[in-house]
Amino acid sequence: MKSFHAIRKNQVLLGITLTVALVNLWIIYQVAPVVVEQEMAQKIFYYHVPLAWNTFLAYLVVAITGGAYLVTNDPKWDTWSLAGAEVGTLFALLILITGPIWATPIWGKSWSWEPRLTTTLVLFLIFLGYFMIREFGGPYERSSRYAAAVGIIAVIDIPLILTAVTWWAPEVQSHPQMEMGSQPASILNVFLFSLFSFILILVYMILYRRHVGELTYRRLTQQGGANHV
Amino acid sequence: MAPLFTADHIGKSFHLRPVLKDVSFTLSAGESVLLFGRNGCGKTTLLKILAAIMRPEKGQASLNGQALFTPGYRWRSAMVYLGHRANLYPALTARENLSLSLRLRRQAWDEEAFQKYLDRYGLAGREDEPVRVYSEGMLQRLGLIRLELAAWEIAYLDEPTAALDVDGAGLLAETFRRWRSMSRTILFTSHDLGWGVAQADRALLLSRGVIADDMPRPGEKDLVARLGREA
Amino acid sequence: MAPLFTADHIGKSFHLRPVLKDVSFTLSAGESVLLFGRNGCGKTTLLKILAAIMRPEKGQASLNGQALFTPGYRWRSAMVYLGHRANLYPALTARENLSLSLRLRRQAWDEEAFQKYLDRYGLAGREDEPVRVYSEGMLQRLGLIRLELAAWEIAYLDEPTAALDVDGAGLLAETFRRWRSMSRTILFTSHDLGWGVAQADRALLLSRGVIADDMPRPGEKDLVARLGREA
Amino acid sequence: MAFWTILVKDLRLELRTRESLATMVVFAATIILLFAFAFSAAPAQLRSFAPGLIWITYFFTAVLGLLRSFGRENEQDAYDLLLTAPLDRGAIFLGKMAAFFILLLAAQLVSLPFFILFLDLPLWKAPTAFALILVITDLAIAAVGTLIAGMSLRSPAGETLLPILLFPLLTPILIAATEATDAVLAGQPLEEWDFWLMLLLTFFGVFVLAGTFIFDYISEQ
Amino acid sequence: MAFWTILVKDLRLELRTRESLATMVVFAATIILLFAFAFSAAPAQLRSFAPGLIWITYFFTAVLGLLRSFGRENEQDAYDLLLTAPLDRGAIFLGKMAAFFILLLAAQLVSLPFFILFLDLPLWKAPTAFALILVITDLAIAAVGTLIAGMSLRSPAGETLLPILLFPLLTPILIAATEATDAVLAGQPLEEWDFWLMLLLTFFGVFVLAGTFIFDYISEQ
Ligand code: HEM
Ligand SMILES: Nc1ncnc2c1ncn2[C@@H]1O[C@H](COP(=O)(O)OP(=O)(O)OP(=O)(O)O)[C@@H](O)[C@H]1O
Ligand SMILES: Nc1ncnc2c1ncn2[C@@H]1O[C@H](COP(=O)(O)OP(=O)(O)OP(=O)(O)O)[C@@H](O)[C@H]1O
Ligand SMILES: [Mg+2]
Ligand SMILES: [Mg+2]
Repeated sequence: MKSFHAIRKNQVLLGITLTVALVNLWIIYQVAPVVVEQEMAQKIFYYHVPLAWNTFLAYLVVAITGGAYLVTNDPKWDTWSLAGAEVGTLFALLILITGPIWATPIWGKSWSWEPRLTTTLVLFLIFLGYFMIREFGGPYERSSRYAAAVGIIAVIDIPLILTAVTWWAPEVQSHPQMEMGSQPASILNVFLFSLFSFILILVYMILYRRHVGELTYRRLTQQGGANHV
Repeated sequence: MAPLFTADHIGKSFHLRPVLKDVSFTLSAGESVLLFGRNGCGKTTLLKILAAIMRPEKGQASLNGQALFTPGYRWRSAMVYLGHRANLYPALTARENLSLSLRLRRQAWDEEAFQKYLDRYGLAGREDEPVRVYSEGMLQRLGLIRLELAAWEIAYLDEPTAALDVDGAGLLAETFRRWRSMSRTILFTSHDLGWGVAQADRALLLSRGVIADDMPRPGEKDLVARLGREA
Repeated sequence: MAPLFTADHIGKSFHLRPVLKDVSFTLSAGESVLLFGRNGCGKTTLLKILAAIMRPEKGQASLNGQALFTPGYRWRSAMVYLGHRANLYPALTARENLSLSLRLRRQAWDEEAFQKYLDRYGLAGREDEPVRVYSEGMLQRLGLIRLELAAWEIAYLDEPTAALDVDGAGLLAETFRRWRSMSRTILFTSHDLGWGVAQADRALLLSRGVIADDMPRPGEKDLVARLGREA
Repeated sequence: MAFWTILVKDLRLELRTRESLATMVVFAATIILLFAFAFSAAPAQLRSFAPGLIWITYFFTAVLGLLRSFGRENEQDAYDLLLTAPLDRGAIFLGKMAAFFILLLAAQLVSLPFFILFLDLPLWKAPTAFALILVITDLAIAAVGTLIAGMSLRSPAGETLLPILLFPLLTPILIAATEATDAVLAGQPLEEWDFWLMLLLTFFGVFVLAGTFIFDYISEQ
Repeated sequence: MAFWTILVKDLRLELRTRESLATMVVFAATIILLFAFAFSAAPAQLRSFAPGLIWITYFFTAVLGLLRSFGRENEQDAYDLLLTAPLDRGAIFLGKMAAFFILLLAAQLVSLPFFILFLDLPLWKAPTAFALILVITDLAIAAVGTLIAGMSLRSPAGETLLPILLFPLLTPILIAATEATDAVLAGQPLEEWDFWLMLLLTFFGVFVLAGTFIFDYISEQ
């Protein structure tokens, strides 16, 4: 099997992704309006929110391909799941990093036990559990099935977690819940472009990771299996 | 006549290392078949897959024309399994364990049959002790009573004689005969090849992940010689 | 010549129900003795007592004139035990398990011997896998390698052939011969009486809590007949 | 049918050995005693922490109970009896869930007097409200816990995997239970906190559904 | 000698599965998250409960650790290997105790940063004092825990016996630790709370002595 970047379409994808990401960076820095009270700190918004939405997207991939894996037992779906989970968790980590960066100047502290923040952390921890069960859940054939189940459970958990937030005692809410649709066009357009850029990045990363996963799978199969640990 | 049971291209790996590569065979109704092979060749793995305790990576099997390994559960109602270890709850008594196993199969409790088999298998008077205190052989005997009480068409037994004394092995031989006369099908493993061939119509050799040989009515010597050649 | 090993009036009950009532026998150096009896007669219990895993209610034993069951520990250094289950840590590799067992006995690790026995027992190449993934027979083989590497004068083996294939049983027979030629003493149980008598100088029948018979150089038929009379 | 068989079996196993209940109750009592000591300095503040204390205690209790519930299945490979039986594996999940629910509730009821006595909580002022929270939360815990335990305790590192997978999934449940208990202790009427109950019920419903369908795929080795 | 062999074996078993450290970290993180939530209402008051929270967490960690430590011995009757070996059974006790002590301490050290970060505890203000408490308490927990677990987990009713015997015995230890930690956090000098340390040391001493001598009698079935 060819390496990922030896394939033409992937080169094109990488080119487009990189270009869009750079343009996105420039737009956010130069074009996006500066929100008065927040100054430059607000610009992290264009990273923070697309990262969050893309995390959910990645985890959706995990659940859907996980379900397909359970039903078909076809390892191809498992490589998709694993790719989605790794990229998604990386993105989740980035939310957990960009959030506090933003919070430090705005709230004066980098963390608070506030519903949205906590639930995001919970999601991140669920996926740490996901990787642990892959690692320690027995031979690959079994642990990958367990992982698929955890992926599905995690995703049905996401809407519950997110809606729970709106019910929460309002006095402890400090994380903004603005309607993206009601934003001025100058902000909305930049946001949408950034979202597009991050979707490209997500797609590229998942494809790449999946490719590597498949290579590993084939190599192990050819060499007659992995070492037992 | 169409075979009762068919296994097709069953494959199973652990950590991508194949243990069963491509296992295919058929069984006819009323047949008693010995599955034999060297230590670690995959006999237990195969029986566990057929009994739905392990999931194969590939392959199908069918019983009475009904596909196994499918999401439903009806395909499991015609089979029983007796593993290496007794598949009993140590804290429950013999009676409770067996009545549980019958209830799981939607069968009614038959006290008379229970007492009869207790007696036959030499456990009379100990049916109300928790099986935690049973010796290895007693556990194995109780496992056999579980099979005696259940209604089934095909049984998978993993080394059923391993813990039995001479009497027990004789008893089991008789039981096998009775089961076969009821045209029940038996797939069993045993390292006691002498005992095994005496109870078997056929012997299947499992080696290198495939059924390497299918020997009708073999003698013990044949099996030993065949195993030797496989080394 | 004074016997190497003496057991005197050993008794053991569970919940006041006696399993061993009064077990007495002697073993000479270099003897290989088969302990046989029906399922549940107390063979495992007796071996566990001798190996200091269980505590008898009464009775003594001595090895080389040294009393067993005493508070110290030196009396345990001349003996090894291989039980029904393999006495290994599933999470450790074969190598780690065996090196642990040697260190517990204050013996040095001998890589060459280890490799030799791995080879002989057909486990070569799998010594660095955790034994959790071993099959029953492989576990038993590894247990035997443990005994091969250890230094001892008397071994208690509980059904050592139960999980072994034909090859394995042959290998063990050879090993028994080797051990006896080193004038090591072996006390073992086996339900495979044919195999058992072939390896034994004597057979002890355990029945109703006592040594009911002591048969020098018996044939398989003798044992079966004797067992039948005991019923 | 199969559901009942498994439920009865689990309860009988428990009655026979009484080990889960003993573990859970003694554990809860010990924690409560510790709390009583830890907070002896500031009894006045205790009230505001009480809901959290109660549910933290019950969480740990639940993990211990789950460990036993599935530990018993592994001892003599008894679980294989359930797996080979002709029954829907969803019924195994439901039966074990129901049995665990009953045990958890029993353990809590037994340890409740300790809370009331040692921590001086006026739970008896709104018994029905609190009972409602207890039952509904336990249903949710049992559903999530049985599903997770059913898969983690079948793998070698099970005992460590269980709390790690379980705690994050249980956090929302803990929060809901804590908030509802808080409201009850503050004397608020049901309308003020019924959304927490709805959340818990949703969790329960979703996980029962998920468990019933997924359990077949994760039961086999 | 035998002591070292058993110590090393237990540590290796723990490291082998590689699960230990990773799981401990995640475990600690989730527990602290639970606390943060359960008590989110009053973060300012949290400080006064911190000692209790810390030790309740560690208590749970210890129980899980003990269950694993002896659970592993029973899996394939591996414990028989130790029992039949020519070594003083006191060494089995000491070796398993030492290994358990090290693991417990490691688990605590790993989770400590989370306590400091998320619950905002100024433990780093008196690092030596706190370290002292940690080490001495863990010694006491390890001694009591290993003795009781070693005796109860060999009997069929073991899982019932363990909590019933262990938890009450651990309670005084945990109370002492909580009180001492409280004093440290309140900035009191050593003289004010060395009483608790002495109590813990006494526990440790008594149980090590008892264990070393009794273990031979309780090891056999
Ligand atoms: C400190 C850690 C933080 C975390 C873990 C976090 C997490 C998240 C997550 C998961 C989302 C997506 C969910 C959604 O769209 O409803 C989100 C959206 C958002 N975050 Fe954060 N956030 C953090 C801090 C902040 C801060 C400090 C601000 C600004 C003051 C902020 C502003 C926003 C905004 C404006 C959105 C979009 C909300 C919407 O679409 O309704 N976040 N955040
Ligand atoms: N959980 C597992 N993980 C990895 N490998 C395994 C696992 N279970 C079994 N194996 C491997 O699969 C092979 C077959 O094992 P199996 O138990 O089926 O053998 P067997 O034919 O029953 O042997 P025996 O005659 O010794 O009982 C062995 O090499 C074993 O090491
Ligand atoms: N822990 C225990 N509690 C109560 N009774 C026990 C216990 N262990 C063994 N027994 C009883 O002691 C008797 C002897 O058991 P033991 O395991 O020694 O038999 P055995 O001769 O090894 O049998 P087998 O041939 O089946 O292995 C049996 O009747 C058994 O029920
Ligand atoms: Mg086998
Ligand atoms: Mg025995």
